[in-house]
Amino acid sequence: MSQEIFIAILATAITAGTPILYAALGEVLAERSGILNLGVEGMMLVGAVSGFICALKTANPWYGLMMAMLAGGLLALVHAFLTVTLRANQVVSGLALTMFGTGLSGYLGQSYVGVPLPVPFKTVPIPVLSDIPVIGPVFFNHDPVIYLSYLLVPALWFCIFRTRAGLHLRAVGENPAAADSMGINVFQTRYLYVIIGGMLAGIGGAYLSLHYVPSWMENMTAGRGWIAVALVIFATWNPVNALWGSYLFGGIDALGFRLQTLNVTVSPYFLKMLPYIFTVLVLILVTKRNLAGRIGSPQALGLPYDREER
Amino acid sequence: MIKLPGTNLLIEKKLSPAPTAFFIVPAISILLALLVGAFFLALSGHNYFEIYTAMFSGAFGSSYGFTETIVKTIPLTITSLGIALAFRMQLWNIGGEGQIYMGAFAATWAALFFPIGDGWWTMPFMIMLGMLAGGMWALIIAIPRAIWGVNEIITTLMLNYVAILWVNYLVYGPWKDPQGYNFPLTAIFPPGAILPTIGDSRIHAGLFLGLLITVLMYIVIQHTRWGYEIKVSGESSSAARYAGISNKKNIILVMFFSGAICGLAGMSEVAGIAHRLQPGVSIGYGYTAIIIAWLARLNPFAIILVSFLFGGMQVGGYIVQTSGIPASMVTMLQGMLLFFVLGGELLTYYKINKAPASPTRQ
Amino acid sequence: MTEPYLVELKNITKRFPGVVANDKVNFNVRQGEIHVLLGENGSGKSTLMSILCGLYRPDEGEIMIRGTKMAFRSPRQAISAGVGMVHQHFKLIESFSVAENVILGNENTPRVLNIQQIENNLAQLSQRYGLQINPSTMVWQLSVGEKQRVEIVKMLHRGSQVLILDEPTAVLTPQESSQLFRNLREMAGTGRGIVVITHKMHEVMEIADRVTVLRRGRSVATLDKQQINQRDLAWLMVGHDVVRQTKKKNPPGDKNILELQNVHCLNDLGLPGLTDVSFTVHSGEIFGIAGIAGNGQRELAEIIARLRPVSDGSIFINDQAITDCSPRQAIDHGVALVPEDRLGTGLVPNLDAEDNLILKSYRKGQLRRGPFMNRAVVREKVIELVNRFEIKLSALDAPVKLLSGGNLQRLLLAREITSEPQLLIAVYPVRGLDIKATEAVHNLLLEQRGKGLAVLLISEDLEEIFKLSDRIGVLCDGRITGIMPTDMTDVEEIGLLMMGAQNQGEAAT
Amino acid sequence: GSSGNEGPAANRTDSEKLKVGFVYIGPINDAGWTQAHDEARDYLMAELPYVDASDYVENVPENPTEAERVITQLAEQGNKIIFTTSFGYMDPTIKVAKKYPDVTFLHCSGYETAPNVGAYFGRMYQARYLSGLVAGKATETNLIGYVAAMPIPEVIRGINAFTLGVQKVNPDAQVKVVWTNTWVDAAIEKDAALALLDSGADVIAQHQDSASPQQAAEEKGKLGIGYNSDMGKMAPKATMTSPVWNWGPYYVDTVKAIKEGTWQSTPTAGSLTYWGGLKEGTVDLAPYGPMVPEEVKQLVEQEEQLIISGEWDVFTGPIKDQSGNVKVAEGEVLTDDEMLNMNWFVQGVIGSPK
Ligand SMILES: Nc1ncnc2c1ncn2[C@@H]1O[C@H](COP(=O)(O)OP(=O)(O)OP(=O)(O)O)[C@@H](O)[C@H]1O
Ligand SMILES: Nc1ncnc2c1ncn2[C@@H]1O[C@H](COP(=O)(O)OP(=O)(O)OP(=O)(O)O)[C@@H](O)[C@H]1O
Ligand SMILES: [Mg+2]
Ligand SMILES: [Mg+2]
Repeated sequence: MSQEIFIAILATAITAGTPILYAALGEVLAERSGILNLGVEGMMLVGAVSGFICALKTANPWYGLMMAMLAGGLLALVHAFLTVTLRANQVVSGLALTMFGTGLSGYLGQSYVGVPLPVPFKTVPIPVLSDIPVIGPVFFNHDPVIYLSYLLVPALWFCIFRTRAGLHLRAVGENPAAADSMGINVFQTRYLYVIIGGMLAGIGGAYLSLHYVPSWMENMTAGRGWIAVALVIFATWNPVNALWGSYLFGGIDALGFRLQTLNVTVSPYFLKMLPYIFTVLVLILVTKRNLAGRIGSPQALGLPYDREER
Repeated sequence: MIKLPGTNLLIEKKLSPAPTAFFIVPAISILLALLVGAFFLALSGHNYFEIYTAMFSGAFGSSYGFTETIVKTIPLTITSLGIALAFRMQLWNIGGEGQIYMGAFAATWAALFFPIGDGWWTMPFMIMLGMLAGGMWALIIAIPRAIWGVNEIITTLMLNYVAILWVNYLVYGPWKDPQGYNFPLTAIFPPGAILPTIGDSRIHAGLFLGLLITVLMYIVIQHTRWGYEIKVSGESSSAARYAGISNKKNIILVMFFSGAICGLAGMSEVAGIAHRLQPGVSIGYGYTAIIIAWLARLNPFAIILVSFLFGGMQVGGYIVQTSGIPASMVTMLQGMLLFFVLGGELLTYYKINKAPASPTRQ
Repeated sequence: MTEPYLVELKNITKRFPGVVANDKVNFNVRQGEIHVLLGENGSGKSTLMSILCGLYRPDEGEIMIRGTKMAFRSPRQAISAGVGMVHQHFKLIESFSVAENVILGNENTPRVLNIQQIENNLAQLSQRYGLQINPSTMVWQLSVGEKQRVEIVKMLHRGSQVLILDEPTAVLTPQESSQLFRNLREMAGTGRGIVVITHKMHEVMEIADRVTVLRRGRSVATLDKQQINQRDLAWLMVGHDVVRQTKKKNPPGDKNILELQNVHCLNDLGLPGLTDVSFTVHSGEIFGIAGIAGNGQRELAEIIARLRPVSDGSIFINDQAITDCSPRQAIDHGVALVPEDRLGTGLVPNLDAEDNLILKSYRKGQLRRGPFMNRAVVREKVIELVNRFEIKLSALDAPVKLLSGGNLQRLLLAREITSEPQLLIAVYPVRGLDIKATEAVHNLLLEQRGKGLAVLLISEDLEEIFKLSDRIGVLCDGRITGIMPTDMTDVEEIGLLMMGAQNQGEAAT
Repeated sequence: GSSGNEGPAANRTDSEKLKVGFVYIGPINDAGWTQAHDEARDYLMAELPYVDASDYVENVPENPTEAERVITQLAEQGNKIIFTTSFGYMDPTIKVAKKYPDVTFLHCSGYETAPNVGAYFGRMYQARYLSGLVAGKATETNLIGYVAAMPIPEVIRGINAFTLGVQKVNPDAQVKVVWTNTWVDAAIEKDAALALLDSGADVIAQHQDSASPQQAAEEKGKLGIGYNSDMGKMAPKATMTSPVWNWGPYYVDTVKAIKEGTWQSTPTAGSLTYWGGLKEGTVDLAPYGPMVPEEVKQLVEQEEQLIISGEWDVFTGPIKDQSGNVKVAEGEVLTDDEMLNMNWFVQGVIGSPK
């Protein structure tokens, strides 16, 4: 494989991975707080459509991005209310959220299909950095939302593992009773991170409609929300792993297409199975070596917390 | 006790729910959802009354709609039964979708590629292989779950994609019908591989498979020692161990049968409706089944009822499209309905009280 | 009293579904004192203190800290008001380090954590109070005693002025306990108010400045140090004199039912749980195991019931080796177990009495009919058991988690005894039971002995051990430190053995 | 039963009108395949005042349970003519048709017919050939990328026709195909286009349901050919033209014929009842972008006339396959059936027809 193709695959892997990355980062936060949110797909879709409409109306993609965050956050709020306050079953609520979000996005976006976005996020090479051979074109010849993710990933990592807030977040996901007894507001924490998770999922969706495609189509996330859910496990609840994991997941298609252009035939079906199989294997390995608790799987994931329950 | 934000209402746990609550609460939730839905519909300029009537009469009102709702109920019921079996042991099998695909795949193999050819044995063989394939697919997850405790929610979900891709690979590739103008379809099944239908409706013998499984499930759960073991294992694995019940064995058995029943749903879809394998064998039955099983509280007979209602909701959803409601709005309303039923769940086990204003005693 | 109390609880009432855990309780703490909260199991001690530390909200009553009325909505507010509690069940996060656990929830730690510096500070703090802990260790690697120290350091780190310890000695060795008491005394000396919850009378005598006795959710008395005497306390706690029955003598049978030969096993942390344990239990004998909780009692019960693997040695029932048996085979060999954890292990909380009563017998005898269960026979049997053992049920099909402790234990015993076992292992069988229920359970055990059953009684209550046992084995740090016929020993000797003194002239079986 | 008085739809309907129903795979505003059919539905209602085509159902999955029910539902609601507009509805259409002999069904793109089921499709390959001329003239690198959804005959035929067009004006140019294996994932389709652009293609053609391949071309400053509907507005700088569907005239003619009793389902073109092309106006090219030179437009015009006049069609020999074997000899023309079954690539296509 020539160097150019190699660079192109990597650069595409980053673009293709970014919507998944944002959604997965959001899900990392929600799951770290102990709430499983299977509604990522729905939140991404609503983020994509509302971001698109807002960017179109305001002629500013940044407003679109903010609107997407707002919309994703609002949808996540519904999940938080049902699962944290009402202690509803998280799996069922997440599935309902995906259904609702899919419908809502299609409904809102009805008259925006096939409308071009005059103001997408543009590719802005970073001066100097983008001139570095290989590294430059791979990493520094992208759009602002990707650059934002470069900052966000280490920032989240730092927050989760090196700050007081992160300690509290992890505590709530590991052992809400212990966290509660130490004065951490379990409910508030869970609300907060589920909502932030929704906002990030919204960005993930909006990235598709504001830069990647850029336009709105019904169901345009095409299952990326579910891949994000898988990625969280693959990444063992760690933002940094989510970064390269998402590039790997995103790069699979890019790789497949490049192989096709090189006349190498690999069954796309088997190629696409790989990330899912990897995820299962990772989860088995992590659990088998009894690393789950230590590597990140939040011990209270999926369990509602009731202070006075015995 | 929960305090509802912004109010002085407290939600308190009841010791045991009133038996009537199991019916009244969902009924109220559905009513509320319909009300909010009506608001949305009115807001976007639709006549909600007309639409609700159309939805209802379309799904249950005419003999045609009724039979179609039953057709839809068949895969939902069978899959939900499979899912419910796993849930009974607190195994979160989200993999029904993939197990359906694997069941359909194996049944198709039996119908089209079994070397001995078509005959009376084809159908039993399809049933057997379909169930076996669904079960084995679930075992891939069950074994690591039993031995190492690997979380099954995510792993089952992942295998759904693998199963769907596998079926797509087959129908776009090696299993493509040579007479099919290169389209992604297998050949049509031979007569022995087609489930008979009732009259000229589309209700096929899968209905009886579903009813049979329902009754079997009821008997197994309520009246067999194994059913008792599952119940104990599901409620408390430490108590089960203490009573000499092997959790590992039961996890494996339960997941196997759960997958097998979902596989049967896949088999009955290809043998009863499609009569060939093609992409889109299941359109999310595996996921809908989770909701159904859970709403029915895992009761096999309640599952039939809830599946029927869900089938009706989806049939009605298409009906109202001809009244000018976009498909997306129907999906949205269905999602909302679930939110309400889910929120209403709380009321079954909890009651709402006013928070005491001051600490006085009665 | 001119100076306000450090803490004052007035007329606290707290109801849980089906019980009134605290009923108009008054309680207060002064600066610099150690105030013991005494009461039987289930008398509401933990509930009262959970209210003080903000975990539960009282239904009625008020909390005053230094004379100011407080309405704690969460532990956070209680903590900032200077109230800290070490819970009966530790509230530690296993996958975090000690330091991370300690600073959890503390708003005074900097937003960005400098773990190195925090660990240094902690090391100093624990040094100052003589509480040895290594701040960088992961909590899951700690022993129970160390975990408790972490809990205390947590509170000190928060600058708690009121320190509540819920049954702190239950999991400690005597040495650790006295070290703890010395530490507590020291902390009280710095002007803190300390509340210690216990139901052990000797501890009250040892450390209390004052004692408040709870009985069935009510506070029955608050006494000063000078007024305290064991007899009165017992009376207050239980509600009547504790009668010491004379033990019914019974010649034990000569058949060896249970025999352990040099058994070793690991505990949950992978450390030695039992070391070289050997003893024999005869038919018609109650063999008591004395010892401080956490010295291998649970492991002992579990290896015999085959719930835990044995790393070395052998176990025999009726001379048949069961060392490699499954739990099911152990049951079939006639081993019955009343486990320590009644609701979690012994019973299935969400199932009804019927399903719980057949937990051990559902696959046996008349209850089965091919792969089916004979529900009619099951019901008949259940009704018979309920009547015979006087189990009070609201309904046969209500989940057993709603039953009272005494009835739970009756249910459990009824099931285990009627499983026609060879050996009955009873772990803390009267924990949490009131006097009447305790008597009933004791009588049941004695009756079974009379019928030739071998009973292995595990208890931390020496009184109970002496009352029931024919012989007593003492367990300390996973070893049997002595085996004595009951009439050839006394509480002092057993107490010494419990603390690890080796018995020279070990009485042979 | 088909009393047109059931259901709410009846309220809005003058029962004397001829009811015509539509089943769609996507939403009516997908700016692509479904929208083309839905615009034709509007056209039908406008042209024939006696037609009521207000019953349509969108987003109907190609799942037999769902599709068959929706089709039946439309029949039950009194529709006398029902258009089922995606390949996956073929089996269900045939099945439903058996139960409703007095209803006429028209299935788009399949291969089975029955007395009351017609199969119709458009000779999109003709328009694709024309667009190939445009692309062949435009390419400088002599490499044209083609983003294709699934390896089915319709798509393969389009690729071949396009390639023949390209090579007609530019024998050195080749067409490189990448399969996406999806119809609907705009992002994936864009990735595929980028892969082609990176491998040296400077014109991107496509057979997908979104405009993202041309958007990719536009981003890279390259050119593109759309599909389905005029995709010029989504990528104005790149889109030279788009082969488009125009079902309106056919729908009007068919409905008229059925009403007059002259319609027959007998296959006339291979397995198809109707296979209209440029001549019938079923397929066409969307307006050119400003970058297309006048001489190219004239060339296309000439070729178009050639096809419309029936003098010549795209798959007229000599045509070689990828490995150089002559598939269509000089002077021969592929039969409709051979075209409908096509599963091989012509010379000049890089890629595998699988
Ligand atoms: N392969 C299986 N498929 C279905 N059910 C099974 C299977 N194996 C065991 N069971 C059920 O699990 C329960 C326990 O089985 P197991 O054989 O361990 O019971 P058992 O008490 O040893 O019975 P037996 O005395 O007949 O051997 C029984 O109710 C049985 O019906
Ligand atoms: N969260 C709860 N939900 C329901 N009931 C409870 C809860 N906590 C305590 N109770 C009940 O309240 C009563 C008092 O319990 P509490 O734990 O305060 O007793 P305690 O004196 O601490 O006993 P122990 O010595 O066993 O710790 C008991 O009857 C108990 O069953
Ligand atoms: Mg307590
Ligand atoms: Mg057996």
